Amino acid sequence: GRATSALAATPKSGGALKAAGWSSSTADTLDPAKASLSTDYVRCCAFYNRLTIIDKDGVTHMELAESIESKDAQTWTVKLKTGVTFHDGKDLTADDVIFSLQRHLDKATGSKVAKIAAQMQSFKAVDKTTVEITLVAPNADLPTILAMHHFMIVQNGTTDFSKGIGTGAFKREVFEPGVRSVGLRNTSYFKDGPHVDSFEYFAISDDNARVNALLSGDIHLAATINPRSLRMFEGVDGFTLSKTTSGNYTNLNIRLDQGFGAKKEFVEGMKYLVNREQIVASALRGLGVVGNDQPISPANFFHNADLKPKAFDPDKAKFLFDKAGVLGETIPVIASEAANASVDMAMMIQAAGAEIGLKLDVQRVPSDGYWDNYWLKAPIHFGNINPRPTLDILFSLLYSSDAPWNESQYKSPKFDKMLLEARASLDQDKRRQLYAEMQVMVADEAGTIIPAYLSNVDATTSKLKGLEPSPLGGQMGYAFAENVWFDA
Amino acid sequence: MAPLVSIRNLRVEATTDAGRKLQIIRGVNLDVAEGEIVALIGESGSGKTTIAMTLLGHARPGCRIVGGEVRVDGADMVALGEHERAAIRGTKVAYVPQSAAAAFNPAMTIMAQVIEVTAIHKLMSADAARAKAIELFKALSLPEPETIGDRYPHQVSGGQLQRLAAAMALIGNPRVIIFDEPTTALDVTTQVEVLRAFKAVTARHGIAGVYVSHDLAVVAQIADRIVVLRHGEVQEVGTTEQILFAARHPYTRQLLAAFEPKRQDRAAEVAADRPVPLLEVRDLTAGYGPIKRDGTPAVAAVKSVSLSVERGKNLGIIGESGCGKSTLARAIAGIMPGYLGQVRFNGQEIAATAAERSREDLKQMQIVFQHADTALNPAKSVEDILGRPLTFYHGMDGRTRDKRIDQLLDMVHLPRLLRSRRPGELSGGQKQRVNFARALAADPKLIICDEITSALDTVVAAAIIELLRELQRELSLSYVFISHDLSVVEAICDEIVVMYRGERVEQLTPETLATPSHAYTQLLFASVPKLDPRWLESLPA
Amino acid sequence: MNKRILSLAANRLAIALITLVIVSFAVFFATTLLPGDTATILLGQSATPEAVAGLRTAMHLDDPAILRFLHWLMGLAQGDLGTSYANNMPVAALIGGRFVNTLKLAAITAAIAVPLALTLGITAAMWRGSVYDRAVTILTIGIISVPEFMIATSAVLIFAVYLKWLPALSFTNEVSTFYDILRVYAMPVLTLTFVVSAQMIRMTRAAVVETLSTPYVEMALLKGASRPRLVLRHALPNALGPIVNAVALSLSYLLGGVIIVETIFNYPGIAKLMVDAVATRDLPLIQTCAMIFCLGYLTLITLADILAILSNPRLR
Amino acid sequence: MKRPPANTIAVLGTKFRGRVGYRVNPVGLIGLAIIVAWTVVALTAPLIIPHSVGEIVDFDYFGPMSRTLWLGSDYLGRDMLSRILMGARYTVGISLAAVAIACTCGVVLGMTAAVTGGWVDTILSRLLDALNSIPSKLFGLVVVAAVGSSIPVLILTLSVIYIPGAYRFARALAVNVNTMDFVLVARIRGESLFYLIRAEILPNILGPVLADFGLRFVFIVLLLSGLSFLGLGVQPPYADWGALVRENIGGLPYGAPAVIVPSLAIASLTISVNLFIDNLPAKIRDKEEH
Ligand SMILES: Nc1ncnc2c1ncn2[C@@H]1O[C@H](COP(=O)(O)OP(=O)(O)OP(=O)(O)O)[C@@H](O)[C@H]1O
Ligand SMILES: Nc1ncnc2c1ncn2[C@@H]1O[C@H](COP(=O)(O)OP(=O)(O)OP(=O)(O)O)[C@@H](O)[C@H]1O
Ligand SMILES: [Mg+2]
Ligand SMILES: [Mg+2]
Repeated sequence: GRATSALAATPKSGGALKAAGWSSSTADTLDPAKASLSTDYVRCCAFYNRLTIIDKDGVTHMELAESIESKDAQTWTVKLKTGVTFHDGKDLTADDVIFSLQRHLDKATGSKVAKIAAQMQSFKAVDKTTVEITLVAPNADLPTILAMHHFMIVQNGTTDFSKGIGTGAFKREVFEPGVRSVGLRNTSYFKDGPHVDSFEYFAISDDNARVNALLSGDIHLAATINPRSLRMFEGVDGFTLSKTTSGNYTNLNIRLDQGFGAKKEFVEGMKYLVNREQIVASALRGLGVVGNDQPISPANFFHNADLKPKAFDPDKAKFLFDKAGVLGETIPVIASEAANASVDMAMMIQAAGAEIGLKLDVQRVPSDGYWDNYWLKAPIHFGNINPRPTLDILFSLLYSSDAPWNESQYKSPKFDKMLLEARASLDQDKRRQLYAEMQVMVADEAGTIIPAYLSNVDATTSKLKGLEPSPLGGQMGYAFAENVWFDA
Repeated sequence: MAPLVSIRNLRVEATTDAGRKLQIIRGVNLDVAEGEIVALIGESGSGKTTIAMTLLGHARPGCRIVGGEVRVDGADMVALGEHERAAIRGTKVAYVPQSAAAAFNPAMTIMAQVIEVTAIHKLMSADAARAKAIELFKALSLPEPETIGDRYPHQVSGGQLQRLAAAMALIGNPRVIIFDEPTTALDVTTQVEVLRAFKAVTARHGIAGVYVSHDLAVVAQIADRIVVLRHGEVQEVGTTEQILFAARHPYTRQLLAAFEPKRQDRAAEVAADRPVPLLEVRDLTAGYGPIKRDGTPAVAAVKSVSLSVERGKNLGIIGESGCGKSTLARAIAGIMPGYLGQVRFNGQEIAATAAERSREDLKQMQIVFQHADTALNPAKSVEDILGRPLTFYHGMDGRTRDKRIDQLLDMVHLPRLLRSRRPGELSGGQKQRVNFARALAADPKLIICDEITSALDTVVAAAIIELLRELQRELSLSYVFISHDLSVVEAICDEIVVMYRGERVEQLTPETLATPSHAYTQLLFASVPKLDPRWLESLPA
Repeated sequence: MNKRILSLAANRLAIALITLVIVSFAVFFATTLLPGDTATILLGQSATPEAVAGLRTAMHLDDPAILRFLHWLMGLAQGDLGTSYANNMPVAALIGGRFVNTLKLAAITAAIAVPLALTLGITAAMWRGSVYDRAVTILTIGIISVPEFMIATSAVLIFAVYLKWLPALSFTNEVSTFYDILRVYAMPVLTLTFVVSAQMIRMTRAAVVETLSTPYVEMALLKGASRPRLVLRHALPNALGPIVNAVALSLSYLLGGVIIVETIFNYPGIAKLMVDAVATRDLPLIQTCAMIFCLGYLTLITLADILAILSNPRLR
Repeated sequence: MKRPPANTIAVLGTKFRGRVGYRVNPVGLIGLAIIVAWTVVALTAPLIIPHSVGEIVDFDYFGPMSRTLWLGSDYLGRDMLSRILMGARYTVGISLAAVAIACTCGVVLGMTAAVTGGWVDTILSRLLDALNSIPSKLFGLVVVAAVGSSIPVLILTLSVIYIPGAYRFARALAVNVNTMDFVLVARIRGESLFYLIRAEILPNILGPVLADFGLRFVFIVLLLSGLSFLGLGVQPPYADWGALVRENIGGLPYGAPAVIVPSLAIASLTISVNLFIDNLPAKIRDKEEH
């Protein structure tokens, strides 16, 4: 059956939950700052908590925090809930929060969000359960930012993260990097739940094997089902699929500062050469939403619905290529398994190009080292961007002139100015207006072609209840473990 | 009473790789009664081995029994199924192979192979079998009978191996034994012992035997009846006396006439004006096993032997089986890993190993290995085997080479049709001649011949001897001639070295041949069999 | 003889050690040739130059690679395998359990595949040219022509998904009874048996066929030896050299090459560990895995070489 | 024990004998025919494919065999027939080239080591052992990183990965032959190393060496797809057969022709190569006519 999600019912207690993600390695970590794979997020969600959390409608709620408030969007006061204890029995205090947040500023930590954390200028423990955070510049999004998985709260002074001591729903029982982890129910959890007695999580990187393991009953949840495996569930009872479109996308980047990308017509032509509907239909098998070359997905509050995707128009593309004088030349395009579905997309664009005489030389390179060696570097290549909680983060990460990941080397002073203006403003309407305009700018001027936002499908046995889609990503924003239960 | 063995109208065919059929045996009949020994003699390549093998219901690869029946104790070996046949082999009929060198498994100890028959047919316990084997070794005059079985086949001499092969056949107490040239590699003294042993065993158990041999004198001692074979057909059958003294068939007479090669007075030809000998060996010590600190090998098979060969003259080396003749030859040819002493060739000292010798030296000195079976590459045709030295030394190719190959084949009395065959498709004597022809192809100055006539019938052997002489006359070749056949040595050699237990005990000339001084030599000459059926019995035991 | 074998083995052992050092250098240079280092890879997409520099300093990656390598090598000499760059755990702890798993899987597979393959190879040679022989050839080649992942996936589909006889995954941590072992190992072992047998079957057959046409086998036949005896006692010892080499090469695959089986059955072995280590440029881990594979391989081929030498008295 | 060549062969043989001088075996002939057929396909593929390999012709995926798409469609909805025909180019061409290089080098080196012995043997053996000890994935990655990716590089990489194996077998076989007297005879004739290995050793180990060649061919066909996925060699939209199986493996549960047919293509080629090798035509030595 393909029912999307089970109706909320009274959760039942008990059962040993086994679930499989799609990738893990020896680099698996229980250090939230270093978490990089979905499996890391899942484990962190099971063992730790954040100050805030985002619900399925994209609304920010408090988790460990009682409240987060600011008058000027620059100095924020965080009040913690009381009676929260770590797995080792110690109480949660302001020092733990400060330690957890300050870590990201230390280069040695190797934090994935060091750049975002850098705006937090100073921390102050007002009392045992109150922290004051001062930002470099005003940012109205701070509560949302703190909902990121990397800002999970760990115990003050932790050096060995493999113990996984947090405030989370499960206590670490086993943690073998690249193999599996097991958590047992935290009986003194400050929230309701968890419902299951234990939670075992590991990764099965082979798409078919993951589905087969679910079908054969070895696991209860298989994350990120390959669209082509969906047929396996047709006509089989006892399984539920849960689809999320959260804003993850694979994009074609044409660097505007070098090679063919320096020709404006070429970049524009490429945007008309991409058959977005076909990519969604064939490469993604319907598990995606057509995109319009800007990173803000329809799931986002600020998404500009008026900005329509460019139509597939080979004639117009040919005209533009002719003008750019690139027809007949061999144009290398780098793709890799590392960027989800990029090889398929590349081949489809290549085939479309071949029809009008554009020679695209698709080079599939190893996923090993891709981000380091090709991404951002090759003149024409694919990227893959995970959802971010705020639009500001996305734009400052990817499109401002000084953005660290400016994939197409898009530089626009006007855009930079608008970004700062929107960030500091607490006026939602104004922000919405600015962001809408910026989306149009990115779609028309940048060299990043975003043909579609990818959907994620997780499959579970129908006995597993309580799994709901989340804008933060699949597996209920990776936090399913404490929310699901077995229905007899 | 029906004869124990009866062959009726046997026909064996070989199929060439082109699918052409060759008749090898063309309707042969043969009977052997219980306790009787029938000798098969005849031209090399006439089908003796082939007939012998059919008695075990077997035809060589590439050959097939296409007609007739072979009854052994009532059972038709041709028609029997695989299992029944296997049950008979080794117990009722046993085979002493012509080439012991090829018949032993290189990876098994000799003892394991000798007593294997008893294990296959569950005749006795392993210990009993081993004891029996040691008895047989003793009876066959093998050295160190208690331990020789622990060696591997490549660690014993040619003659030793041949006797071991005989022991392997005798151990199962078969009712019929086929001896395929079982004494070719034996010196005459040992041969006497072995023949006695054969006679004793066969007589004691009433064993019937088929004895294939070229040595008419040996045949005279052992056979009750003789069958003369040529071109796969029986020429004449008769009792030993009849055939030896009253042969009717012209071919039989030819064989008999060739029995004693004519000595030739060669004194006149000797060119005395060459003071430098062609080959000079001084104090040569060689052997096997790890080299000790003083440079001598652990087992010295040749001890301090010196000899010299004048240009255009021949040196014979005779001696007991296992006395180190082949080892000496190999050392001279540069294929023993190390030795002490000096070898001078053409007046110059040459390196100890072939790898360090010049190509010219290698060409000038050729060695013909004792075991033709292992010295011929089984994957190459006769043509390729003979053609290679022609190309390599003389740069011949195309038609000149073809012509020369034909000439060589003619010289050693092999049909030209054989050129396309592989060694596996040749008879023992044919292989031996190919092996020899290869040495001739090099046009050397010196040929070291290690038993080159042992597998040849008297007619062909005589022809080969004649060839040797002819070549010597024309090209002033020299030979080092290792042989057990004293008459041949006598016929061709100017000087004869007698070896005993690795040492040179005496040097003789044809003139002094009649009066040897060393006791062993005296025994040796006394042991040369005579064409007289009663000679063996007349010898003092 | 025993002395000879001992000195041979000692000699080979010494040479194997040298080979081991060569390999560790080769692997080291190979690793340094790969672009990117642990810091950039751990940081992945977020690897900005400052972040990388910071992490590098923190992880002591700033020392020249060769120094770190030599340091690791010295540690190794003292039995210390070093610390993983990727997660700061001792390499020994990371490898321990997984290595045991790999050995278990390899041992079980070998115990089944080797006798099976030798039997098939030998019998095919025994009846060469027969329908049986042809069938064995076609089946072996047919089976290894099917990619390993397809065999494994098919097995899972059939035995786990449709028939529900076996679990789709091999949870080694849940094995307690013999029945569990059967259930857990059935499919991985089946897959690997398919993969590694072919080489042994084909080479055994070829080598035995070659020796079956020798005169000493013919002689044994004339002694009344049965076909099995001919093949086992006479042909086989003379064909042992190539056969043991085939076995050694096939088995060495079981140590480091079972990545696909490990992935599909979620079996925690060291092949996947090595892949991970390469992906994160985790030098100590790469080196240790490489050393383990190399050691396993060298042990196997040294054994093979010694057996081959023993089987031919002329080589002793 | 040793059988005479089967009589069916002889019959065929007599027919051909006059003209060809080779004895051919029907089984070998079938093998050869299939190899030749695939080679022809490989050569003419661009001319005969019904659709371009990258073109999406089916809205569905893993489509069944049909009148329009004879072999169904692949995971993207591309024509499988075209992809397999084009795939023949890579699988047949690259694999044959690689296996030829690997086996030639391996066998020549192996025989050389066996014949020369001593330190040459020791050094060669240890070097190749060392080479074999380096995991092939690491090796592949290094090659991509160091020399980049192209078909010749791919072929060489495949060969290098498989040389040590071929070497081991050849050496193991050759050391046994090397102890035989006939090799000694050739040695004391003063023959060169090259002649010894070519004319004395090789003919006596040819059977197993060819069997090894056949196997190695299969391994290479399979490894090829693995290396393509590392980014070495065959680049999209083209794919060798192994890569076709791999990219369409998701179709296995549905029994899609997209995964079955390339597997069959691989099997047909590898089995043919092996049958042909097992039944190579033999030059007829016996030239006499009746
Ligand atoms: N496979 C074969 N193909 C063709 N001819 C063969 C084959 N095997 C044997 N012959 C021929 O059959 C004939 C008989 O061989 P056989 O070994 O029986 O001779 P023989 O009498 O024992 O000779 P010798 O005294 O030299 O040992 C020989 O001329 C040989 O060339
Ligand atoms: N590889 C070996 N290892 C040890 N001993 C050996 C080896 N080869 C031969 N021998 C022994 O060396 C001695 C001399 O052997 P050789 O072959 O020179 O004898 P031969 O005089 O040629 O005898 P035959 O006339 O029987 O051929 C024999 O006693 C033999 O057993
Ligand atoms: Mg004979
Ligand atoms: Mg001798």
